[in-house]
Parts: sequence; structure tokens; C-alpha cells
Amino acid sequence: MRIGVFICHCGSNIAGTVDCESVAELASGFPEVVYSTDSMYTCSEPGQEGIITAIHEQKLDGVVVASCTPRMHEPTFRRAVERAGLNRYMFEMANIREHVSWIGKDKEHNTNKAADLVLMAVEKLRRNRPLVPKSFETIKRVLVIGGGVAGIQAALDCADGGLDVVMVERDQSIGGKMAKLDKTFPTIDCSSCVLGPKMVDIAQHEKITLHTCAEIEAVSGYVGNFSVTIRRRATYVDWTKCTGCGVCTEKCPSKRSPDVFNEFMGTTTAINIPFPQAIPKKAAINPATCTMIQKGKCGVCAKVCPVGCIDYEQQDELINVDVGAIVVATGYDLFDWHKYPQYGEGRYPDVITSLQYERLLSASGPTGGHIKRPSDGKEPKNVVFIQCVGSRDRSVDRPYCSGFCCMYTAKQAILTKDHIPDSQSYVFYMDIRAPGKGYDEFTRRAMEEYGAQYVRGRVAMIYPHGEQLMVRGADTLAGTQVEVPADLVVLATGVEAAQGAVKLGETLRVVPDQYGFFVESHPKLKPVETNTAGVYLAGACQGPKDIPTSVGQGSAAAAKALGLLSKERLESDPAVSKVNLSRCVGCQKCIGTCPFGAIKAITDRQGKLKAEVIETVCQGCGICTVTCPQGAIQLEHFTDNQILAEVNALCPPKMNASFE
Amino acid sequence: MSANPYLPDMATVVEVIEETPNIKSFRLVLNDDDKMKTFTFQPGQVGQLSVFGAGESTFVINSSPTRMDYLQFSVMRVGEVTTRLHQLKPGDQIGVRAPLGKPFPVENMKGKNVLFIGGGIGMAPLRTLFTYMLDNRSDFKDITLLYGARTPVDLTYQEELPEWLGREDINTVLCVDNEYPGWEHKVGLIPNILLEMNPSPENTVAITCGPPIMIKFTLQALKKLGFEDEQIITTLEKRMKCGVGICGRCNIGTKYVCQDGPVFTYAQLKQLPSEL
Amino acid sequence: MERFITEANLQQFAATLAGKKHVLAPVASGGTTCFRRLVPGMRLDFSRMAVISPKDATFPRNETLLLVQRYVEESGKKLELKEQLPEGECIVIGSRPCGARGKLIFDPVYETEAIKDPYYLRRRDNTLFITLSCDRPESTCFCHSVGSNPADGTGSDVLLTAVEGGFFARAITPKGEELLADALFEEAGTRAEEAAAKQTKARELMGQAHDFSSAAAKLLERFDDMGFWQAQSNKCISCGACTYMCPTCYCFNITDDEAGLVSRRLRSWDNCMSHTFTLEGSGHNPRGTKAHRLKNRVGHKFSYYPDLHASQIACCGCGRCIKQCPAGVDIRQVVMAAQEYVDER
Amino acid sequence: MPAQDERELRIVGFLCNWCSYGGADTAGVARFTQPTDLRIIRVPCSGRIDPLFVVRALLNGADGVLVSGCHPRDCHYAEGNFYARRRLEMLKRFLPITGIDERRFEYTWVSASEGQRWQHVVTEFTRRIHELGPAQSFNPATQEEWFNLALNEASKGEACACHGS
Amino acid sequence: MSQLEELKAAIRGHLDSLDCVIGWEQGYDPLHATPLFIRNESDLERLSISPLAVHNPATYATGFAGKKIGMVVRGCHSRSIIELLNEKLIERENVVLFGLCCDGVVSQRKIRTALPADPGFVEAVEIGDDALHITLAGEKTTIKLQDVLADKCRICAYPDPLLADVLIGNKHDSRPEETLACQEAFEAKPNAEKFTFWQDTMSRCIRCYACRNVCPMCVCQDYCIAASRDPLWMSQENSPAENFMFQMIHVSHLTGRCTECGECERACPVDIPLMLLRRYMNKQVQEVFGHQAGTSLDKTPPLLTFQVEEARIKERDW
Repeated sequence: MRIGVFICHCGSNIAGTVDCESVAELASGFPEVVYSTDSMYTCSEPGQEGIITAIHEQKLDGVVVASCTPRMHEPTFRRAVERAGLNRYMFEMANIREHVSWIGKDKEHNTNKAADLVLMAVEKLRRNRPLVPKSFETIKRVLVIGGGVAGIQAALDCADGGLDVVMVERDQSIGGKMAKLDKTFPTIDCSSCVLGPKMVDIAQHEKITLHTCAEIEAVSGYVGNFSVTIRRRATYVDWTKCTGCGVCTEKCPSKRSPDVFNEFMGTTTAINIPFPQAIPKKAAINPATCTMIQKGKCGVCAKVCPVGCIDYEQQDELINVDVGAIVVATGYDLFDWHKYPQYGEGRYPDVITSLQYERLLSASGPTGGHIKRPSDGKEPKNVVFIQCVGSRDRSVDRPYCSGFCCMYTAKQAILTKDHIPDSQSYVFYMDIRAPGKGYDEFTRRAMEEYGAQYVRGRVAMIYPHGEQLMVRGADTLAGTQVEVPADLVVLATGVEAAQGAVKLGETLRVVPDQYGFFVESHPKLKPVETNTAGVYLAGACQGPKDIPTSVGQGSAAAAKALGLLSKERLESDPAVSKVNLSRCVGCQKCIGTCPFGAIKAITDRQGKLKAEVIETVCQGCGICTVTCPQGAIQLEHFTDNQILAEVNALCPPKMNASFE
Repeated sequence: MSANPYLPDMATVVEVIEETPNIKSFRLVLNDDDKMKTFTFQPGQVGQLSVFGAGESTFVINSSPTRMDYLQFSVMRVGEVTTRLHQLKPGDQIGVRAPLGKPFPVENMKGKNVLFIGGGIGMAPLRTLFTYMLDNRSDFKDITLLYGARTPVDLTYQEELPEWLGREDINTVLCVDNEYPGWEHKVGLIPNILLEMNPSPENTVAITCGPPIMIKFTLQALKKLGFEDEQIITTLEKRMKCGVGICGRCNIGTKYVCQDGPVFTYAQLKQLPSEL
Repeated sequence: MERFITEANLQQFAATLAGKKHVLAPVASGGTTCFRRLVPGMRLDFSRMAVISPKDATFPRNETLLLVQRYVEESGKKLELKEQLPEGECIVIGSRPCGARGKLIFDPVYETEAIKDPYYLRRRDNTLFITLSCDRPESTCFCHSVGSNPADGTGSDVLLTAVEGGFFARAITPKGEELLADALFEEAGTRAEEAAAKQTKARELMGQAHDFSSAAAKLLERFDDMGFWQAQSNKCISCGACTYMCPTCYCFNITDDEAGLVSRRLRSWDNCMSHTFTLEGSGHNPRGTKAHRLKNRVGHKFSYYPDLHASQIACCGCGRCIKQCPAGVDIRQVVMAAQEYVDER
Repeated sequence: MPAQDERELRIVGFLCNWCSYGGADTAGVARFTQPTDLRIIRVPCSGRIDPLFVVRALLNGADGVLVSGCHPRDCHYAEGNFYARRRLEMLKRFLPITGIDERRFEYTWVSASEGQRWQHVVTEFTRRIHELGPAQSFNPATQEEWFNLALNEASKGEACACHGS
Repeated sequence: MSQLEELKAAIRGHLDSLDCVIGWEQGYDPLHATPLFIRNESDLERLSISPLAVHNPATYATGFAGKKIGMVVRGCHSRSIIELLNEKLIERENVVLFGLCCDGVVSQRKIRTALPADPGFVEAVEIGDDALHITLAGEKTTIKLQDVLADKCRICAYPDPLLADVLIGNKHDSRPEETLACQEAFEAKPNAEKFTFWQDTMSRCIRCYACRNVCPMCVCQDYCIAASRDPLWMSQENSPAENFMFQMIHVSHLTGRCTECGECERACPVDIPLMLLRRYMNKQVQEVFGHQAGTSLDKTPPLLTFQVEEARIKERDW
């Protein structure tokens, strides 16, 4: 091999504390180094040209650059050697700036260390080999999991961008949490007026296929070529015929179904359309409460249906679809506040969640938009809001802030005053977090214009007090105990990961964090990517988010998917694991430890089991290489021999064979 | 060779020829001028090439003793040593231990027809003898070469093929396994082409070398054509270390391929225990 | 020349030699007796036959054949080869007749008309063997069946025989006589007879010798009978204990090591029972199973080698391969099975 | 600047590309001064670090080996450091039986943002290795060392009733 | 019916359906046994199950891949089989296990050390209830079995097979926990002494790889990284450091997989006390993962899996 070494001064950044000329001179004596030089700025245009010229003139087949961190300029230099006709993997970098000149002051030690790092790079390079990426076609279709506002935005953006979209929603209608809200902060505009048209767009967009009452059963394949199986639950209604006329829901005699859409504030019919603006506006039967399905008697809906779409025998349906990218927008669920003994654990009907309160405020809600407390239907005068129920509390393993409760509590306090002008709201809070545009002003309006009483402190207990509830808590600013009589207590329940997120994560090979929120690829620079290429995150499934942020992420995820699938073909990184079939004994240990399912068992011509890497799925972590006792599966570009060469360069084995 | 049979002579690579995507030919000149001038060998003999730090490997000397400007070795990239060999460039230093082993029985072939049948890299040992015969053309009667590879790019010695095809005094037939655009020669497996050519065994020696599966069927074809075991010559390949009959791994029964081979007649091979 | 030496004086003699020269002797350590380089202060252990043979003296487990130094000059990079021929004398004290004789198997291979292995020859010519004859042959001993006996002096320079109070010593070569000139050796007196009686008794204890003369042909007959070899090799675990213990196994490997600008060509003992021994670059292995490999090992010793080298069996009968085999493979049984094989077809 | 004395010791670091190598970069960018003994080998993931690399380095004469990866749960490849943690913990626990001081090997987690922590880790580890001093070579380096070893009581294993005699 | 006869009868019943049954017979002399591959009635007649029969038949199990075989297994051998099953290296339907409730086997090394010199020609061995009576050149020597019991048997927690299709003998009541004094004494030594011990001990190693090839869990078979050039982990140099490197490779690959059958130490021709390393590693595995290889079916070796929260791995703070 003929290796060229280039030592960068980086102005005085390196040369200030490293004798670059000496390093270059030492390097000229390293194995297979035929050319060694130092330059002022190797990454600059003339610096790169110098490398290219040397490759041509010296017939180099490998290049080492000693300069800054490879995390900075490795791609730059790889492109440079590629321009000179070398394979990009015939290049190594020694980091003598961040790891040497910037952290050590002794020039002699630094110079020695720099030379060692160059030697390591040379020894590794000697074992490098050209690697060529494989290219493959992509499927121009995106799967969006979750039909909340984030998913809706992602789906519309993808579809407008020309991609086919398949949207999968677990509930009967899309719309998510936002569809249940009455008004939104800080503008107090009507939630369903904002969301409704987007939901309709989903239903009408020719590029979007919507599956509700559906969940992801299995996912296989890799970026650009996923194969997805969707399970659509039986609705017992043929949706190709159902017109959403609602006759069945009027006549249904079984009215014991929990009203999910209204947050269990009351019950509804066994056959039901969850809310007037539902998309798709189709009826579905809750089999748990349908007398026909449970006992075989009734059949009223089938009789009254004008189009004959009721089918009590309907089965779950499995739908297979191939997609090139996946957007996960599965949202969040509310913390189960019953874990707190101080709020009565559900004994007091007039302690409700903030989302239930939204339904009470909503004109389409169970009370028609009149605030009536659950116990006796009376209009409450004193409403106590308690913040941070299941947020910022280690005792219930929810140490994180849910982010938007401060804002909606302020909104609800304002709306309470709008609905009941002679009411008084009290808000128990820990801190007010209002960092968004117009947010702080909004909370101040709640206090200053709408007279909400903010009490900084935790609530110790709630107990019945005649027809009222007594809320006892601390006022930490006043340093006193306070007791506030309440007609209604609203808990600002925190956000937690959607039910089933962990299981979905396993299916998608997206890791949930310890609370079940999906982990993004990089917290700053790759907030919507995941570590599985081609799978993106949008909205609260990644962590608590308010509406504008969720929408923004929906668009961001869509942009990523559009960017990815705008390429006709994708190239896979060739620095992936490779099986030496003659060494593989087929023990399959690597298959078990691969986090990406990138290794499969094959049978060779002699009928022996062997491992095979699916190059496009392999992410290049190297767990398998360490797992394999024979060293039969090697991570290219980080093979055992390459790493051992570096070890041996640093700690040379002694060559004294015989002692005796 | 030096008194120490393990001590390689140093040589310089003077030319590297990329024969196929994974075969390169190396032309070497011994650093010691006197040694180079007095170096003698016979077609079929082998040499051990050293890449210090990686090790040694055995290759046939495939230049002809009649053309002593350099020694040529063709190397297919399969393992550590061959990978390191493939990185060599003109001017690089290399160790050589040669000649080793027994040559082709050239004397016995004089005055006879000679039929060469080479497959892939198996052409290397044949090339030596073939070139030698071209340089001593009058000593031999009809010379026929059947040379095949999987695809056209897998044919080695592309530089020389036009000359071989063009010469009036030899019959050169090339073949590849399947049709390829632009391929104007035979298509098919070597044993089948051989049967098609139907050479007469009369006063003929057949020399064949190639991958084991090709050898197996070529031998069958030759027998079918009426060749006697004594008329068929082939070369064997074994893992070797010392190259001088000591280290003990290349034996088949009492025969050491590095010393008694690599050239064997089919008749000799049949005498050996079956352990190939 | 015949002399006598007390055990204490022999220990003394060895210690003095060890101060001046490279002495290999059986030393007990960690519950096992092995040949090691004697360091003054160590005691020789004569009570047991050393587990590893004294082969190391003439054929060390490792030896550097060449060192290659690369260095940079004005004119470019240069390579320098340095031949590493062994220097100095070695004395083996306390080998058994089988071990001393075993090295003779090397000679026809390592020294021929055409090829002379300078490493081996130098060591062989600079090594003396002071051998102790056996008086308690073991179940695994069969030197008498391969042309030797428990008091065979072939290959030794001095033969010791344990007698009352010490050892009777007989010089076999002139170099041996020089050794016996040391003042620690005394007059032998009548101990020659005592020694002779002990030697005879030892030979008698070994009983009837087995006749291996038909083995060469019989083993070849069985060459293609893989069923036979599979049955014989069932319990073999393909390790190298037999070959590395063996005084006559002479196969080796050559590998290069590299550290920066220096590389080394190393010769090390190799083991024909291992898969890698004959594994070819293409992945093909002519001896792919342990049955193939056992066949070659046994065949080499009892058939191919005798065929090439004057009917000499390449085995000294020390029995180490039997005794140390983790699975109890008995080479005598394998050869006899071939000899006694009756083709029932 | 070596940690304590003038002589540098040989400390090998294995760092995952995504977190710890970045952490070391961050420390460099912030000019957090560190001892110079450590040389870093970059690997994609701590899951790529075979404990045998560490053993190889120690047997080759390294005075210390430091491994660092992403904090548990933060692995770029989701699970690499979980495997690494098990493998490396077993190595660390195993070293005492070999007589190699287990303090010569350490593994830890440093994220790409933890420049200061990296400085602390390197400084502390280098200090520790300097306190331990140069490691003994497993192969005796001279004939004299060899003789001493051969005569050493401990080498005969006599204190071990089962294995010495 | 004696245990041997009972066993023979059991094997006889399966012989037709199996490629072979692995047991033991007398070896080159009455003091030594050797593995026996039973294929017919006359092979069966030679079967021996004395305490001299030490070899672990599981060593051969993977070599019979695809064939159906039987094995006579003691407690520790059954652990090897279970581990092989857990790692899917053999298939349950392909092995028939004839379990022996085991009272322990001998250590040949201990027998050897119990005798003042090489024993010479062994004429006969009579195995009593608690002693071996050995006839050497006409002279009779008696060695107490207890004195030459293999170390692994002295502390054996699983004398009865944990998995068997046929069980011969009487199951043991719980055995008192016994610890190996020499192991503990060695572990307690200062580092310098342990280091010196291994340096010198490893200088004896000739790298015959008997320890590896006899190990039932070494399934790399012919592709061990100790002899490969790609990857190139080790030089062929037979120096203490390289020899120890191999032992480190072996220990590392056996982490959480070693079933403590003791074959490596038994097979070592130069008596390197490899079990010092194995037992120590196994103890660590037990402490950290609560795992003992081969003691129950369907357990994954601990290094092939993980837990997000490792209860017993303590983060060392800086």
C-alpha cells in the first residue's frame, strides 16, 4: 500500500502546541507511508487540492489526515479523496486538535501523542478496504400512525407533496385529543373550527387512505421498503355502505356504553358515531355492550338501517401495505390521577380531569356547553383547579413537566368566568410555565382580568364539606395553610405516553424512554428522526407538546419523509456487518443480539445454517461482531483486525519468542 | 536458492498487470543481479512469495524460462497474503523462494502433439509451458490451447490472447460459460467444448489445470476421447508452508506435493491414496 | 567410559552446568513434571517421566526464522532480512531413552541431499543428551515394539541407570566422555552389573513386543475405508496434545508477526490433528474431518514415513500420546485394528 | 502533561463515536486541559467493544484501559451499551483472579455534551494509573526476570493445596 | 439388578433407534477409562460406569448434528446438555439421556500425586465402596476415594442429572455446601502473587488446545479465533502472554455458559488449574446475574441479553 499522511496546523490551533513538522517527519517512517507533509489548513480548498495532487503524483491508495475531529471534517476529506479517484473508505483521520492540541499544554507530550494517533490511523488504514454502497428503490408511500393533529398535519403535507399516505387510527374517528377540546389557548378560538376542515381534508384527499379502528400488527423491511400489516377491528358495520345518517344510534336500546369521546362523562349507545364532526362519519358497534352480539337478541339497528349496512358477523381484517417511510404520531394519554390518595381516589364525583372539564365546556359535550357539576347537575360557583397532577412528581414516577397544563388551566379559568360570570376560580400551582408566544400574557389575563386566584402550593387533601368539597393546601408564598371550599375541582392531569407505545416501539424498532415516550435520534439536531432509518416522530409521542409544536413536528416529519422519498433510489451505508460464511458455524447468537433484526438465518448449499446480514437494515453498531465467538461476522470498517491494529500500534507486542 | 532454504531472496516488483477483477500478475526481478542472471527453472516449478508481516504463499512461476527479463506470478485474491500482494505496486520489495517443486516433463513431450486445457486461474501454470513451447516451436508437433473462464472478464492474459489467437502455428480456442454481448468465441463448459473439438489422442499429451470440478469432468472427457492415464498431466494445489518437504501438511500418503509435485500425470495420481 | 554419581552430586552437577549453559531437565512444578530450562536452585525430578518430551532442545516450540526490519533512508524505504540462526550449546539431563532417540526421526527429513534445515542442524549438533534408562515401564510404554528398549542409548551421549545410592553412568559418545570427566563422577566399581540387571528386569517387565511390520501395508489398505477411520477417531477431540507431547512429531507452521516496522517469521509446532493444518485458501480442506486427520497421523508414523525412510517407524514408543490424550485414544490400538482388520465383504 | 510525574504511561481509551468521542471533542472545544497519556480509539458503539480488546491491550503492556460509551438508554443503536455494560462488568470483576489490578481498567458513560465530565474522568483515571505505576509485563522481559520468576515460590503454587505439590 | 445392569438394559432398549450411545469403557489400563461409542450388543458389554469414567459425553454432542444419539450423563454432564439445548446447538428430540446419579469421579492427577512416582505397569484395579485398590507390578496399593475425588465433585451441587430420559441410581438428598479451600486461598492472594503464578503457569502451556476441544461449550469447532489470521487476535508465539490471551478468550466466550464440568482442567496435559479461572468467573456471573449455566431449560446466557435496569451492576461514580 502507498499511504499519504497530511498533518494540519489548523492555523495555530494545532501548531501552537504540537510540532506538526516533527509529526510529519515521524510519520514518513511509519509502515507503508510514502508521502508525509504538513499544511496550514488541510480542510481549505488548497489543502484539499494538495491531497488530490499527492494522490495522483504519489500514486497513493490511502490517505491519513491528522487535524480536527472526524465528527467535523471526515465527510469533507472523504469527498476529497473520492474526487481523486480513491474509495472514500481508504481514508482515516487522526484527531490531533480536540484530543491533543486543545487539551494538553506540553508541546513534547502533545507531539508524541499526535504521532501515536497518526500511527494508529496508519495501522488501521492498512487494513481498510474499499467499500461500495448498495442502492435500492424506494416505495413512494408513507404510513402515518395516529390521527391526531400531528398525524393529520404530517399526512396532509405528505399527500400534498405527492406521496401516497396510509393513515392508521386506533379510535373510531381521527381528531385525537384536539377534537375534544372546547377552545384553544392563547387565542380562545374554537378547537373544532380549526381542526375540522383538516379532518375533512384527510377524508377527501385522493392520496390519503384512512383506516380507523385500526392498529399496527407487524412491520418488517427497512427504510424505503417497509412492509406493514394493519389490523382493522370489526366495527360490525359495513362502512362502504354506511352513510352516517345516525338512525341506528337513535333507535339503539342499549345505552350502557361508556362514552369514550366525552371522557366517560355519561354513557352512550352500543352503536354509535362518537361526535357530529367525526371522520369518518360512520357508525360502529361496541361489541361489549351490544345485546345482539352478546346475547343474540335485539337486531334493532339492522332493522332500522336504511342501507342495510349492519353486519353482526364481521371479523377483524388484516391489511398489508408497503410503504417507504413511517411517521409515528401516536400522541399521549392522561395520567391516571386515582393513584393520588389526597384527591379522593375517585370517591368524589365533583373531582374531574381537565379534559372532562373541556367536554363540560364544549357546546357539543354531554351538557350542551353548560357547566354542570356531575354530582347534582348544579352550576358551580367556586371552581378549584389543581395543577401538576402527575407532573413534576417523583413520588408517582412522573418527574417531567407536562408542559401545557399551566396554559390550559388558565384558559379554563377564563372560560369558567365567561360561562359563569359570578364564579370564582382558584388555581393551586407549583410554578407557572408559559414560555410560548403570548403565553405569559395569557396567564396574566387569567389572573388580572378574570380574577383567578393563584395559590402557589400543593394540595394536601380534599374532603367533603356539606354539598361542597373542601380543598386544603399550602400557600407557600404566604407560608400558611389554606382551605378553599369548592363546588367543582378540576385536576390538571399530566401527560403520559400513549397506551401501547412500548409495544408499538418494539414493532417499529423505535426505543421508548423510561416513561414510554419515543426517543428521537438526536435531542437537538434530529428531533423528529429515530434510530431506525425511515421512521419519524411527530407530536406528543416523543414527549409532551402543545398544539402548535405538534403541528410543527407533523410538518417536520413530513418534510423528512418527502426528502427521503424524493430520491428514486437510496444508498445503504456499506460500513455494515458482513458474514464470513466459511467461518460461520450457524450458532445464531448474532441474530439474538442484533437490535435491528438485521441478521437472518439462511441455509447454505450443504444444508448448513449460516447467518446473513440484511445490509439495508444493518445500522453498523457492531454488537454482533462482539457476540460472535468465531469472529465470523465482522463490522466493515471497524473489523477486529482494524481495531486490533490500533491497539497493537499503541501497545506494540513484544517480539521475544523464547525465554527458556 | 540460499543455503538456508527458508531465507527468501529479495526482489523488486517491476510491473503489475490487472488481469481480472481479482487476479493480478506480478513481474519481479531479483535484487541481486548475479542471482537474477544465473536463475534457472523449468516450466511448472513454483515459488513462495513473501509479504513480510503477512506471510508466504505458493504460486507457479508462469513466465517462461526462455524469457528471463523477469519472473511472473499470477495471484488471485483470496486471503491475507494475496490481499497484501494485491496492494503491491512497482518498486515495492518482496521475498521470493524459488524454484521449488518438480517441473512438467518437457523432454517427454518433444515430438508430440500437445493439448492444453486451462480453466480460470488454472491457466497460470499452463502459460509457462505454453510460452516455452512457442519459443521452441519446432520441438513440438501440433499445439492446441483450450482456455475457458466463467465470463469474458475472468480470462487472464488478455494482453497475449490476440497473439495466441493470431498465430498460424497453434490452435487457440477460447470459451466462456454463457453468452455475453460482443463475445465471438465458444460458449459452453470446457469439458463439453473439448468433446466438441474431438482431439485425437494419437501421439498427444494433454495438460490440464483449473478448479477441481472442471478437472474432474475434463478427465472424464479425456478418457472418453481415448486418452490414456499416462497421456494426461495436471498440477495439484495444497496448503504449503515450508515448500521443501519438511513441514508435513501437503502430503498425500508418501508424496509431498511441494517436493514431488505439483505436476503429476493422471497415472501417478491414480497410484496415490485418494486425498485431494 | 563407565562412572558413578550420587543423586546429590548429580543435582549439583546439573546446577553447575546450568550456571554456564542452557540445560533442559525435568522439573516438578504445579503438580506436573516438565522439561524446563534449569535455573540454578531448581531440583531435577527423576521420579516421573516428563509430560512434555525434550523435543524443545532440538526443535523448540517456537523459533524465529527471520526478522525483517524496514527502515527509511534518503532514497526511500528499505527492507533488511536478518537470519536468526540459533547459537549456543544445550544439554538435556534426565531424558528417557525414547525421548533422546525420538529426535533421530527428524534427521532424514531435515537433512537431505538437497535441503538442509540449518536451524535444526545447528541445534542438533550443539545438544548433548544425558539420558536416564527406565526401570519402571508403564502401561503406555511400547518402545520395545518400535525397535528400542528401556535402556537404549541411541541418540544419547550419556546413559544413566539408577542404582543403589545414585546413578551408574556410561558414556556413549566422545562428548559424553568429556561430561563424565567431571570430578563429581566417581569410579563405577561393580555397579555395571547392578545396572545391567536393572535394565534386563525393566525389559522383562515390558513383556512381549508387538510386531508392527505389517502395519505400513495394512494402513494403506484401509486408506479409503472412511468407516474404519471414523470408528477409530470417534473419541478423538482433534486437540494437539498427542502431537505436541510427541518426541518424533516434526511438523511445523510458519507465521508472520508484525509490530510496526519490524516483522518476524516464526516457526512453531503445528498439529496435524487440527482442521487448520491443511485448510486451503479457497476453504477446501483435503483433511476436513478428524477421521481424515487421525488417518494421516497414524499413517504418517506407521506407513508413509517407514516407506520413505528404510522401514523406520516414526514413533519412539514413549506412550505420551496415549497417556496424555484427554479422550484416551491409543495409537497402538488403532494400528493393531488396521493390522488385524478382516475384510468381511 | 501527564498526571503526576514526567513519564507518560500508556493508557488506551475505547470511545463510542456518538457520545463519548463527542464528549471528548466537547472537552477539547472548551479547552478543558487533560493529562496527555490517553490515546483514544474510536468505535461506532460501546457494543462494538469486545472485552478481549481490553485484555489484548493489557497483555500487550498497556498501563490502563478506559472504555466510555453513551449513558444507558442513550445508545445511538438503542441497545449497544446495555450489552457493553454486561460484558465489561464481567471483565472488570474477572480481572482480580488474573492478578492484573482491576483498577487498571474502567468503564463509564459520558455523553457528547459532558465535556467537563470527560475532563474529570480522564484526569481521575490518569491519576489512578500513575498511582498504580507502570504495569508489569506478562512476558518476562529479560532472562534475569525469567530466572527470578522460575524460582519464585508463588509461581510453584505451593500455597494452593490442590494445585501445587 | 446392579446399576450397571439396569443402565445396560435401558440402553439396549434404545440401541436400535440411535446412531450410538456414548458411555465409557476401560482404557489403556485398568486405572483409566475412555469414552465408548456403543453401537451394538458387544460394545454394550464393555460399558463401565465406575468413578474412573470421567469424560463428559456432551463434548461430542454437537459433532453428531442431525443424528440421534444417546448419552450416559452424570449431573454435571447434564448441565452441559441443558446449556447446549438452551443455545439451540443441539435438539432435544435428537438426544436420549441416560442419567446417572453420581457419587463423584476421580481426578487422575490426584491419583498420580498420591503415588510416589510413576506407577509403572498397572495390572489391576479394584473399586471398593470408598477406596481404590491398585495392583502395580504385583504390589497392591490402596487409595481412599475421598482423597482422589475430583475437585468439582467435592463441591458438586448437582450430583443428579437435571435432565434425563432414564434415571439410574438413587437421587441424593441435599448436599452440604462445601467450598474449595484452595480456590478461596488463591482468590485471597495479593495481585502480585496471582500474577506471578499465571506468568509461570502459562509458560508451561504448549497451546495444544485440549482445554478448548474437550470443552462441551466450545462450539466454534474448527474456527476458533486463536488460530485464525482474520481476525488475528493472537500470535502463534508460545509465550506466557499469548498463552494467557488464549485462556482469556476461552473464559470470555464461556462467560455465563460454563457448566463447570471441569473437562478443561482434566484434559490439560500440563495440569494448568484452569478451573481457578472458571469458578471465579462463574461466581461473578452468579452474583451479578443470578445465573448458573445449564441448571434450567430456556435460559438465555446472560451476555446475550440485558436488562435496562441492572439490579446488581453498580455504577462507579467519578
